[in-house]
Amino acid sequence: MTALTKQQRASITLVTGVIGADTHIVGNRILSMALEKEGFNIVTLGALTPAEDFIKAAIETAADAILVSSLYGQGELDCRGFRDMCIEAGLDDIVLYVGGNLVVGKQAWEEVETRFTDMGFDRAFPPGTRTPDVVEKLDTDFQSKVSGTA
Amino acid sequence: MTALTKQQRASITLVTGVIGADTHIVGNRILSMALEKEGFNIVTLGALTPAEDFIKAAIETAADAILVSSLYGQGELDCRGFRDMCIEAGLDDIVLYVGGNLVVGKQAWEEVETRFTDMGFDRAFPPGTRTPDVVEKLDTDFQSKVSGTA
Amino acid sequence: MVALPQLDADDIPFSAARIDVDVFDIMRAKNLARWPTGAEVDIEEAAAFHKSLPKHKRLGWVMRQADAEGRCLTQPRGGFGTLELQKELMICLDQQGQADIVPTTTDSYTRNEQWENAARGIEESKKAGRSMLNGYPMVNYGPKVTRQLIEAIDKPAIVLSGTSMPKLTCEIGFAAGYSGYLGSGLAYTSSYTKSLSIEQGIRNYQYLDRLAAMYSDHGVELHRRQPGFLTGTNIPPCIAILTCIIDALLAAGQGVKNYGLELGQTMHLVQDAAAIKMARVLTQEYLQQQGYHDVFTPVTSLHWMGAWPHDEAQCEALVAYGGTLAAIGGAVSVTTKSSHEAFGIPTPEANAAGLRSTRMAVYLARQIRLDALPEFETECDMIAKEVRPIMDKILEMGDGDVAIGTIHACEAGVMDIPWSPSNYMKSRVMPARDIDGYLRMFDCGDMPMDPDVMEFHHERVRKRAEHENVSFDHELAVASVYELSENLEKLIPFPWAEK
Amino acid sequence: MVALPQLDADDIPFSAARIDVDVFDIMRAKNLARWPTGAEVDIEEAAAFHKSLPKHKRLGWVMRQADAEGRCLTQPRGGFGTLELQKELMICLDQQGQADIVPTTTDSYTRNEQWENAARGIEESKKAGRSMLNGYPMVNYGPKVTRQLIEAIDKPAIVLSGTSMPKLTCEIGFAAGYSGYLGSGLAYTSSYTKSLSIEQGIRNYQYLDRLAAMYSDHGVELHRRQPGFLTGTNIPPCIAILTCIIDALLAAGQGVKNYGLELGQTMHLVQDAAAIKMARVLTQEYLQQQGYHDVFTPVTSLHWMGAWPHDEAQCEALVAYGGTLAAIGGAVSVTTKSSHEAFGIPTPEANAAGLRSTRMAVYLARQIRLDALPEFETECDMIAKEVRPIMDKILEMGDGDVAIGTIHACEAGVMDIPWSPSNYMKSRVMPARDIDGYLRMFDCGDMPMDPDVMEFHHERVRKRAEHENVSFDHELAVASVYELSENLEKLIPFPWAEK
Ligand code: B12
Ligand code: B12
Repeated sequence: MTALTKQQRASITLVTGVIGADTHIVGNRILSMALEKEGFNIVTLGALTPAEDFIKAAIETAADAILVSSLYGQGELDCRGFRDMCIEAGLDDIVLYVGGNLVVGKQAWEEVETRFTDMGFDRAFPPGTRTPDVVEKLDTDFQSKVSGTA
Repeated sequence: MTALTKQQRASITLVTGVIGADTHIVGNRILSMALEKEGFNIVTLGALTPAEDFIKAAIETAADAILVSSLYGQGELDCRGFRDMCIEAGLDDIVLYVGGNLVVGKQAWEEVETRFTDMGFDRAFPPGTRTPDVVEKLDTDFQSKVSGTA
Repeated sequence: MVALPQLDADDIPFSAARIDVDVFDIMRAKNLARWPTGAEVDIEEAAAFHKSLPKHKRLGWVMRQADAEGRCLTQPRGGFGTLELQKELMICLDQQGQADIVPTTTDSYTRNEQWENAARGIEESKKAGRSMLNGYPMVNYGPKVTRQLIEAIDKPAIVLSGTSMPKLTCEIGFAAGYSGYLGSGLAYTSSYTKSLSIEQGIRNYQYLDRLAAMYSDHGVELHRRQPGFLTGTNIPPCIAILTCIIDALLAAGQGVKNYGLELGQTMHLVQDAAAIKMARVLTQEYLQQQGYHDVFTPVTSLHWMGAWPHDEAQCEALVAYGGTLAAIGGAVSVTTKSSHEAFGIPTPEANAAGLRSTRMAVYLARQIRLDALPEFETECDMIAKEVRPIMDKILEMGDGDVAIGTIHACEAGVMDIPWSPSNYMKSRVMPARDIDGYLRMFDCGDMPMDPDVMEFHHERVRKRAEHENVSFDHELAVASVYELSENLEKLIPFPWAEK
Repeated sequence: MVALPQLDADDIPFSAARIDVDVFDIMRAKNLARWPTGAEVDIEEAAAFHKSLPKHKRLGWVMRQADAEGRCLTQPRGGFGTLELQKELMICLDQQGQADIVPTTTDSYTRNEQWENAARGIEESKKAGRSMLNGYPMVNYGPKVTRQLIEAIDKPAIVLSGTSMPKLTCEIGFAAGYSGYLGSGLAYTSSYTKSLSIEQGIRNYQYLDRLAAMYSDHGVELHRRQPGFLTGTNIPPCIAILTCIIDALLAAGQGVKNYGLELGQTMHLVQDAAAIKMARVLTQEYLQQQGYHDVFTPVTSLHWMGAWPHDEAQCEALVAYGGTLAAIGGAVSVTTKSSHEAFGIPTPEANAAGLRSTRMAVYLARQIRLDALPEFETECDMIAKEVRPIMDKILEMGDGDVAIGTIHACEAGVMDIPWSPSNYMKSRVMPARDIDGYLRMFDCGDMPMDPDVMEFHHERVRKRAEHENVSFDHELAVASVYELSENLEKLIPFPWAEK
């Protein structure tokens, strides 16, 4: 797999935000800034964003992926049914990432990951994820889309 | 069980020392000082005392008990056969205590204790033992001797 | 400056003035009616209960006594989603952790007054057998049930509810027997909310402070406390202290006399000691200036509030050093974290271990003080030079009314906060660490900082950029967010091995 | 003073003079013949091996470089009874622990030259599948096999062999490729032995130092180091420093140029910083006075060497603070412990965690120094006032020969050490902590301390006795032995609860 060029990334629109009643904006803002710098087209919703607002924004901007942050521990409650809401809204194929401190307390990451992929997220990212890792995964997941359009 | 009086304790002779190539004298010295203050008759052999010297001293002073300290981790090697040596020397009934950091590393105390009582020690004392606990055990173990002579 | 238009919230004009008792009664009645448990609140009964507690379970007294005796008390954070879990937790923190002050953190639904969601969280937690909420849903349980928590411990208890909407939670908490409450209008609204106006946040806390003063009228001195740690992310002392002063003036306006100031640690021994000293000095300076001569303002120092490393051994150093910084800095209490910080809410045991490690560090700090160190004195002077011009400007922008001045100042970026989620803050100020590990302002945004001061900040941060051979730009601020969470291989590699 | 009668050991008169090369060759031949592996030692081959190592694996260079760059390196302790276990341990400390200097602690049989017992220990360890020895039996394995340990790591390695009989171990260690060796004649003999005379101990270390100097002649600068921590039990700085000076003079006499000074931490931030500074200043003062102008004497600070608490959380604070004390004190390296300390030799993982926690603390200490703090200056002056009269007296007692003076001084109690197991030390000096947590002398025994100095010590300790409402007697010294190992309920209980 090779990294995408900035030009290729410009055709990819990502919606970012922090879900639920969660105020932890720092990581989400740094992530958004970094992805923008790497060439992606970013729509930032900021902290304290209800699930519906992510979907509305994704529709409005014809986004390719939604990147949900959840840090405060209640993500497990907030993210339930997120994939279903996407499908209901006609976003059947949208790529869904979730990252942060997704559950309450220190739990085994493998279990947490499964819990979120079972919920319909394409990828879940553990606490401490750095931005280059996210870029790499996006490049991988959008390889086909970009080469398809190339 | 009631505590012995200082007068009763004066009839009890205890040999103390640190066994083997072990230089840790501090706890042993504090223990010896404390037992002396509480009325026991103490024979101190100090640090770096070979097993044979304990037994020699016990015979010479007609001691009632030997209190072996071992801190440096090699006590398990140094204390092997200590009870047999006592028996060979005719000290069949002498009370044997051992205390300190008896083995190498942090091991479950129950196991360590059994290892040393199996070797023939009447009591083994874990790291961090304070002197009043030792006095209490001595008083208990010599209750009958003292009331016998009373 | 023109006065702001009168908002409809509670139908009184917005200002720093004390809420009239008759108006307040109406406000309370409306507030308590918002959720069934509100009906259980009876301030007479509650005051009697507080008075029935031994002194050492009343935080107002405990903070004054600790200050008088030169102690540094320990306090953790902690909240779980059900009464049973919360009780176990508090007993563990009291006994196993030897906490001097026992907390109850509320969950984020409660903080956002989403009590239906909180109810769902309680059910889910019971079903899952583990907490699905990040705190205790105090409003849902109500004061009567919650009082069991106060009775389960032998220390004073404090409500930790990071919210701009504390109005019902504080009624429930005080009625239950909590004698401390953390939170304030400017600090929390700027750091914990997105679309709530600063004005509304201040109004909500004026309610809380007015309520605390009402307890005083009933003979119960509660401890109110200001969360000057803000967004927890590289807050330079001057910014924290500005919010301390503002929120303290607002609280004093409502009649509060026992008002703690919280500062997140910068993790620099000298800077933290200077910040702790100057927070109290400068807050008192403005309180006196505004005519409040009898407000007690002890300082609480908080374990590192930014991102933590993922290595527990590294975290242990942050925990222990946090005790050192608080005690040597002369803080009256320290709020602790644990080696689980980067992963999630700690288990009661990990939380208790963090408390004990901190407590030992406090013991080891003895009575050491840095007051006579020239570097400390320089730092104190620097903080004063940073704070005074801005604070004076804020008061000026409100024609002497700190509430109104604050709103204008936030709008204009005169008062600003780094990494704020709020739509009402510019959040243009950008801190970064300097060559010596001090937190400085790389960019002060629109804050009217003295040019000499900024010159100094820039010079120090530039030194760092040169030393690290990176360019002098915003990336320094981002790197400073990550810094203390980096692994040791990055922070101090073995210096000489061939690559 | 009359010269001591000439002992038969190695047939040369006892003095501080350098051992003649021809005599030394004979001594070495005799020494190496004591155990089969001695025959494997070939100094030419060994020197070539040392030179083949990259600079960063040579401790002589690493200590100089760290000092020049103002770093505080980390080093653990660690030894297990078999080659395999030892290799695993060293790799773990190097990689997982990120140790800058990797140790090999020898077992106590080796230290006492009981190589048959050590051989039995190796067998028993292999059988039991766990280490039955408290260290690595280096002599039994010999230099060729032991070199595998040097090759397994990417850091410099040091031999830690608390013994007064290092003669064969040092030959093996240096030949294997160790570039550092901890130990000295006065310090170890007074603290690790009972019936060996100080004179014999000094002779044995003169051998070691002479050997190190011989490596210099072969172009290899080894790092020698003095264990000024002594019995680890409440050693006041002046006593540690006196032994540093004496042993440094003895080493310099044999031609050593790279000589580290180790100080156990007192656990008081100001006292430790003062001790670290003054150890170097005063040692240099006497080295210069005696005509040694080019001896490099970096200071190593050691984590608390007295009794540790049985609560791992409390220990974590001692570990982290140990990093803080060393770094703020300006030590060139810090020797670490772990949260297992009170229980037994740590697992490799616990040892590595202690290293990382310390390393993080070193990072957090930044470049903070206390030099300009008046309390620090006072303490430095006090140390100088304590050390000089006694050191001058010791030299006088030897008519200028430090070796002979030391023997007389120990006999007379002019040089004394607390809690010593040695029959050759009076061990009448009794330290105790004072009201502020400084280590003071409750009783200076027969050490010729300045009356003003003792007045000061007594006054401070008396203040503590008054504060704790106990009598001013030897029990204060015993309580001070236990102090830092007490549980927190005893050290700082919640102050106000009803009993
Ligand atoms: C001080 C100390 C030293 C000093 C000793 C000074 C001296 N000459 O006495 C010095 C620095 C010289 C030293 C050297 C070594 N030490 Co050391 N040392 C310690 C330390 C830190 C404190 C010991 C102490 O004085 N405690 C205070 C006294 C009051 O308590 P105590 O000794 O436990 O004694 C009390 C009780 O145990 C009990 N007790 C003791 N004996 C007995 C006997 C009976 C019958 C009873 C009833 C009760 C009892 O009563 C006493 C009074 O309350 C301990 C770790 C710790 N505990 O924190 C390590 C420790 C004992 N040392 C250890 C080791 C390995 C060594 C060395 C081999 C290696 C090294 N680190 O250099 C050398 C050994 C040299 C040798 N040949 O013996 C290990 C032992 C490991 C193990 N068992 O697994 C320990 C546990 C540290 C560790 N975790 O690695 N050490
Ligand atoms: C700073 C902080 C705060 C600040 C937040 C300021 C702000 N407005 O942003 C303040 C002080 C306000 C705060 C408040 C609270 N906090 Co907080 N906070 C932290 C802390 C210390 C650092 C977070 C941070 O900024 N990290 C730095 C950034 C750069 O990293 P990041 O956020 O992890 O983001 C990176 C990655 O995770 C990843 N990433 C993030 N999102 C996504 C999404 C996708 C799709 C991908 C691919 C990657 C990705 O990329 C980012 C960049 O590298 C963490 C603990 C920690 N990590 O050390 C606790 C922590 C997150 N907080 C926690 C809690 C509980 C709270 C509170 C509920 C209670 C309290 N302590 O007061 C309140 C919550 C209020 C609310 N309603 O949300 C808990 C969460 C518990 C859990 N999950 O079990 C934590 C883990 C602390 C703990 N151990 O208890 N907090």
